[in-house]
Amino acid sequence: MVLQGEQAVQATGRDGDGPRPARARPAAALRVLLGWVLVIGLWELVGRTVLADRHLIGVPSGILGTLVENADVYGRGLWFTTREAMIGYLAGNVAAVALALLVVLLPGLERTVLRLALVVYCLPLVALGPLLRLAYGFGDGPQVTLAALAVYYLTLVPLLVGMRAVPRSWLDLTATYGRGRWTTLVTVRARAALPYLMAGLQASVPAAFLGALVGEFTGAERGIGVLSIQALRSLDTDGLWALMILSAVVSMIGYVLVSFIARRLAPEQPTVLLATPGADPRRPAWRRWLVSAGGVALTAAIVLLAWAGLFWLLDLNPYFAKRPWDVWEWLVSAPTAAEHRAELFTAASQTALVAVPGYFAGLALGVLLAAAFSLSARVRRALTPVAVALRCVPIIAIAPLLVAALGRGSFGTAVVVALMTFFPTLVSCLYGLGRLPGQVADVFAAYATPRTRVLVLGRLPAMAPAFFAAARIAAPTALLAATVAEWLATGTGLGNMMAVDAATSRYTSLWSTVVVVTLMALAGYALVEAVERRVLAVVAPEQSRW
Amino acid sequence: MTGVQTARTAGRPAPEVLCTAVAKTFPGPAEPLPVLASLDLTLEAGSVTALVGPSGCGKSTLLRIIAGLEHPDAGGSVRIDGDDPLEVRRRGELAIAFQDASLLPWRTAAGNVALARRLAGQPVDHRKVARLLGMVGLAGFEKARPAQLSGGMRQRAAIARCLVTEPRLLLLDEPFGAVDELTRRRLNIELPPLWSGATTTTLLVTHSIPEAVLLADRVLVMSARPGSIVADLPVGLERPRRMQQLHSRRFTELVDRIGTLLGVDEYALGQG
Amino acid sequence: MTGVQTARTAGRPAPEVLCTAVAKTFPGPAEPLPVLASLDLTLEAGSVTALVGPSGCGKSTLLRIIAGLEHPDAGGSVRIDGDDPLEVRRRGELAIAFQDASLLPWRTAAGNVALARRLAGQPVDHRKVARLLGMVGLAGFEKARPAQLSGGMRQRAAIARCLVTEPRLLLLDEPFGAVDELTRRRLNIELPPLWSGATTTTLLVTHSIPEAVLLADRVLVMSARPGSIVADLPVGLERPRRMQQLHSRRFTELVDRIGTLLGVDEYALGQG
Amino acid sequence: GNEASPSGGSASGTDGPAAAVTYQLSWTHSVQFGGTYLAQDRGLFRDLGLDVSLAAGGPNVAGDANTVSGAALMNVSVADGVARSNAEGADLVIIGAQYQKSPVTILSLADAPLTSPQDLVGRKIGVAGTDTPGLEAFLAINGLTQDQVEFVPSQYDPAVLTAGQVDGLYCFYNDLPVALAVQGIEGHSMLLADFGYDPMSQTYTVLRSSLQDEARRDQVIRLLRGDARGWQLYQDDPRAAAELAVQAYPDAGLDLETQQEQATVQLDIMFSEATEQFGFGWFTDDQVQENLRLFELLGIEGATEQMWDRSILDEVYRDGPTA
Ligand SMILES: Nc1ncnc2c1ncn2[C@@H]1O[C@H](COP(=O)(O)OP(=O)(O)OP(=O)(O)O)[C@@H](O)[C@H]1O
Ligand SMILES: Nc1ncnc2c1ncn2[C@@H]1O[C@H](COP(=O)(O)OP(=O)(O)OP(=O)(O)O)[C@@H](O)[C@H]1O
Ligand SMILES: [Mg+2]
Ligand SMILES: [Mg+2]
Repeated sequence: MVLQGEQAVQATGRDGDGPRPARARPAAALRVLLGWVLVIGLWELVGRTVLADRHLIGVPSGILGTLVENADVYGRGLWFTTREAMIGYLAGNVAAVALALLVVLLPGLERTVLRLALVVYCLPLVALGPLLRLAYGFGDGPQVTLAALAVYYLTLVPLLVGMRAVPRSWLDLTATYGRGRWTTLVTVRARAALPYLMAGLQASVPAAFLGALVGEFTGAERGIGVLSIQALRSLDTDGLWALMILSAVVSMIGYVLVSFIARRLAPEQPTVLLATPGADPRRPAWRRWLVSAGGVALTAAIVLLAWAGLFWLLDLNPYFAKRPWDVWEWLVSAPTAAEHRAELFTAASQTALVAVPGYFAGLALGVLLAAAFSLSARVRRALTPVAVALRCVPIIAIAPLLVAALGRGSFGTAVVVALMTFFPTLVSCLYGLGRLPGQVADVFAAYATPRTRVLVLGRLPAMAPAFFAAARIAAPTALLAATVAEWLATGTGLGNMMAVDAATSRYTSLWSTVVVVTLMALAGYALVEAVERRVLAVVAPEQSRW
Repeated sequence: MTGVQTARTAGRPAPEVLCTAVAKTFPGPAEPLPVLASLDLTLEAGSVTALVGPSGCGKSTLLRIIAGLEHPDAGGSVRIDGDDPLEVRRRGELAIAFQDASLLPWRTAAGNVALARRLAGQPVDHRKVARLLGMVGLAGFEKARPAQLSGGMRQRAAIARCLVTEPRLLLLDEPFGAVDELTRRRLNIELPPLWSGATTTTLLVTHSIPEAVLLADRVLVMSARPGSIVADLPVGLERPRRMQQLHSRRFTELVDRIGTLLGVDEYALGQG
Repeated sequence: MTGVQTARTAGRPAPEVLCTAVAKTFPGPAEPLPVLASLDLTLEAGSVTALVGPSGCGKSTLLRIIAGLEHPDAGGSVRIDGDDPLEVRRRGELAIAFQDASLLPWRTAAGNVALARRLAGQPVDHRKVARLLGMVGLAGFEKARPAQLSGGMRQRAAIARCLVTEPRLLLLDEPFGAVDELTRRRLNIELPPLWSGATTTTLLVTHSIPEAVLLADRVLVMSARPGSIVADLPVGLERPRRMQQLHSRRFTELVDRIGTLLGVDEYALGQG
Repeated sequence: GNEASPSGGSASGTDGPAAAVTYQLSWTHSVQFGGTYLAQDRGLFRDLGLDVSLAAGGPNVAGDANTVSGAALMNVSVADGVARSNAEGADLVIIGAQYQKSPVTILSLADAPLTSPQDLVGRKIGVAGTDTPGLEAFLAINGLTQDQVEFVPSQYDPAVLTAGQVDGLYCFYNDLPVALAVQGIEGHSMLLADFGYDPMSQTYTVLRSSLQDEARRDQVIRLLRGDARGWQLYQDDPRAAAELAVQAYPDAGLDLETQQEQATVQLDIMFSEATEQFGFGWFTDDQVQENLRLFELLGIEGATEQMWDRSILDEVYRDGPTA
């Protein structure tokens, strides 16, 4: 009863967030402390008994010991990786903002820019890592670049959604004074997009760290990535876990920092975004098809040109850095092309079988967690660290544990894919659930609607744009995650194929596989986009035009 | 949540609302802003009360406090038949029309109205929804989304949403502010039978003094911020009200009196 | 972009607005919804025109079309001194008060008002902003955000925003719909000097017939949807208008006439 | 400076500006490259007029590609890998081999040791996707078929073995077995080389064009010579090399005990009678022939004796088996 009263007031959003009674605080702190003690105690117990000597998990005491013993080495490694991640985070987000500006100022470019951004985001590490190392030589270049690449898409997509999340009347305001896109951007869109931007910035914190970390697998001399390879191969499970915990803690700090800034920056309540459903006259189907086909062709042309042009400019050796025509020959014109295609097709279907269930599982996990977080602050506080940790720990580090828990079957791999995908969805949906307009919240409050019902009837529809932004991000992410899972656990599909290709210098095959992965990601993305258009036309029509 | 709802609320008698020492101070832009001076108020069971007062004097705030959507400052309390407002909301017996229409943008007009019934734990009755939309002049727009409606149409949809649950306590915040004079008068005549009676207690904020007198059993006049009730005028015209009464002495007297209290007189326009 | 703006717009004479064959059909929820029947209309330079008509008849739509925010159906056109509305908007010479205040929630009241000047390419003049806010009764609330204002206060801030740029073409969509009668009358007297004169052409949508007559040189009466202009009544009261005129025969006659045209008569309330 | 260096950039001179070359290692830094570190640390490269940068390898490093693209002058590789690269259009040549015996091994736990190929029958063997062809070839050599053994996809993570997910793990002799030993877990290593699978490993690999260009060939000779000298020092005191590795790469997270253990263990496969007789890094024609036969089994096409070139070793050991 008391709980519900609290909630009804909270729904009005005005004065629900008052400080809790002071006497409750020490008790709550004690409970949290006890909870932690219990969890850690259990963990230690399990590690020392059931799982002893199996080197699947580190135990708290061992981890602590390792941390103390290697304080300076780990500290330095952490600093290196953190620095790479921070620079990459900055660079990636600046790039995202720049791209978003470009799209807002030239809306005609939106589709093309997003597709190109997607292509770059989908480039698998196996192909990209060595390339970057070749391009940069020694140093932090590849780590920073990979961190930036892991980040920019996560910010770009929600940012664009946010830029559109404005009611017609605000756009009318700038239009009244004959102002163009730039002014609208500065006075209206930029501020309105803030919550979505913050969602992107928050989701990309662990991504940046993980990007930098795996970037170190490309032959770096220092950092958490290097240390973890070392720990992994020397069966130093405690060390490995210590490193992963450090990574998680750093990501967590970044995440909390950004969310703190977000809370400071966007205090006003969301308003109702009235916008009429697609007022533009429907163009005939054949014209729509023509336009989208044209767009696809344009994107393809730009990708091919950039591909060939960049390799030529960097003067990359064609032995490793295959050009579009090499792939064409491999897949189409060579006498053995049919075999290659068949091989790729088999692998691609295996991957799809893992990626598709994983995609939906990840999405569902993200949405469900977001819903649970929004219903209960306690759940949020308890699970946020776990979610961040799951996102920033390289899957390679905990693969044996996951396999032990889940097996190598398609269920296990789908779960791995889900674990690697859910985080951006969670963050985006959390912000999306907060987009319930104040006036609508009042309506629910007038009927003392219970939280769960407000969630279903109000928050979920309000979340739709953010959810679909997440769904679009998750499509390529799931595919990439599936390839990693295959490489680690199943030894099948495109992931394994790329690893084997890379190890056996079958670079033409590798690049062809990269092309296939990219095409699959684009196809998945297009499907999601099609569903999104339909749903948002009803639920959030403001999203369907600039 | 729904267990309590099975008894049709319409059958129960209208509640009495008791506000005791209700005051409200907002943290204003610079210093704290006292909006409502301490205020004691009883809305009799089944009565229709109109609240008039200058813009910004705290009328909407008072309505929200009575609905329990805003808490009064410490010491103040609102009881509805002895219950906390939350209880009443939970039973789906309260409806409030906010000053801005606040429809859910992703639902159609009919969907918005039907939603209220679902939220109040009542079975959705599509015929009733359609009938109410028809009464407020939205026949043919059942499937339109809020963005496709004019300002006045949105407001009328919101009124329909309020009435569809047959609430025992009805709070209307300038329900006809955005509709034209003709429609307003039509609604002024056609809707009140839905809410004046033994089953509903109504509090109505309006800027139109004649409307206040026409609709209410009692008109409360509020002072400028910090709002307090400076006059409490029983209307004493018989029900059902008809247009003829508008020309009665009692009516014009009351309108004048309230106008004077509000200071409208010095700008007197049209009447008296 | 700002080059054109250097000449103060207030100095130039008011523009004439010419609507030719303006019709509008919206893709309605089910079938296309004709909202405006073909409509020819001239707003004389420097005149104040009031537009009255039933809710949902297309008044707001017409305003938006005149501002160029909505396109009329093929064949129709709007010219402002021979220019496209877009041109006029670009010069910062047009202002429109929307039916909902549509303030930017993250800006203070003063910030919202000042923004209009920036958007119109005019230097921000804080004294002027403060003076206008004072005129609409928001002194002391300059720093308040929209969420901290009452409905009527928001609307008044929006009016101030419209006036702060001294527009040559002023479009007001029920600017006083959410304010109480007293404030409304005060504003009805105090604000018009800012917009009636040689430099501004004004079109005003209102639901209050007396207000229409009081403020306008000419009252246009619209029919129900699809809207067309069924009467075009010159007011012919001398300016500056004073309260005394409200009791003049001409005034009450006009109010009655419009009431009849709108069909309000059958529900006649208070007047005549 | 390009002006008037006294010796005019003579080919073998130790004076004048040192030539900058990159030497690509096959994995992240560890005592696996202890000899090279010694050469670097003791200034052996510098004495030979080389300014050597050691590029670390890693899970996502294409060593051969770095040499092919010219980013590295020489890399450490493996014969079948080089043959594959060449089949894909590279023109790499093996000019020496640090390991006398392939380090590839099947590691099992001591309480269930896999000691001979026959023991693999019916067992689960963890093997990385990239190594599957190697394991297949090994089975074929020993008259076994693939369906007699269950391949479990895994990476080089010994936890799969300790956790009981596999019975044996395809890995490297001086790597995971050492880690296991240091963790106090007794394991058993079955070197595949002892059962007929012996691809030349840790090969010195360079571009053929580097051997044809006088100046670069000279750099290659100096690099190999310096490296061989380093490994000679290593042979005398592997533990010093381990200490050096830990000290020189403080950020690599190396554990001294493990490094020392590994340093000792890998002596077995790096030094043999052949190295005593001919010098460190030596390989024989028999080995070449054996590798060529192996390539056939592995399905690698187009490799010939041309892939090896002993002239650099000949040059380095012109005066006997010490560099
Ligand atoms: N959330 C809030 N925070 C701060 N001040 C507020 C808040 N809500 C309302 N106010 C202030 O309280 C006063 C009364 O507001 P309220 O909305 O109750 O007025 P009202 O009588 O309904 O006026 P109107 O007729 O214009 O709707 C106003 O001065 C307003 O600035
Ligand atoms: N974007 C739109 N899409 C579809 N229909 C619309 C749209 N905008 C307005 N309409 C319809 O056009 C008609 C006229 O709307 P408009 O807002 O112009 O009315 P109005 O005369 O201003 O009414 P009110 O006095 O209630 O504000 C209404 O029936 C409305 O349903
Ligand atoms: Mg109000
Ligand atoms: Mg309107």
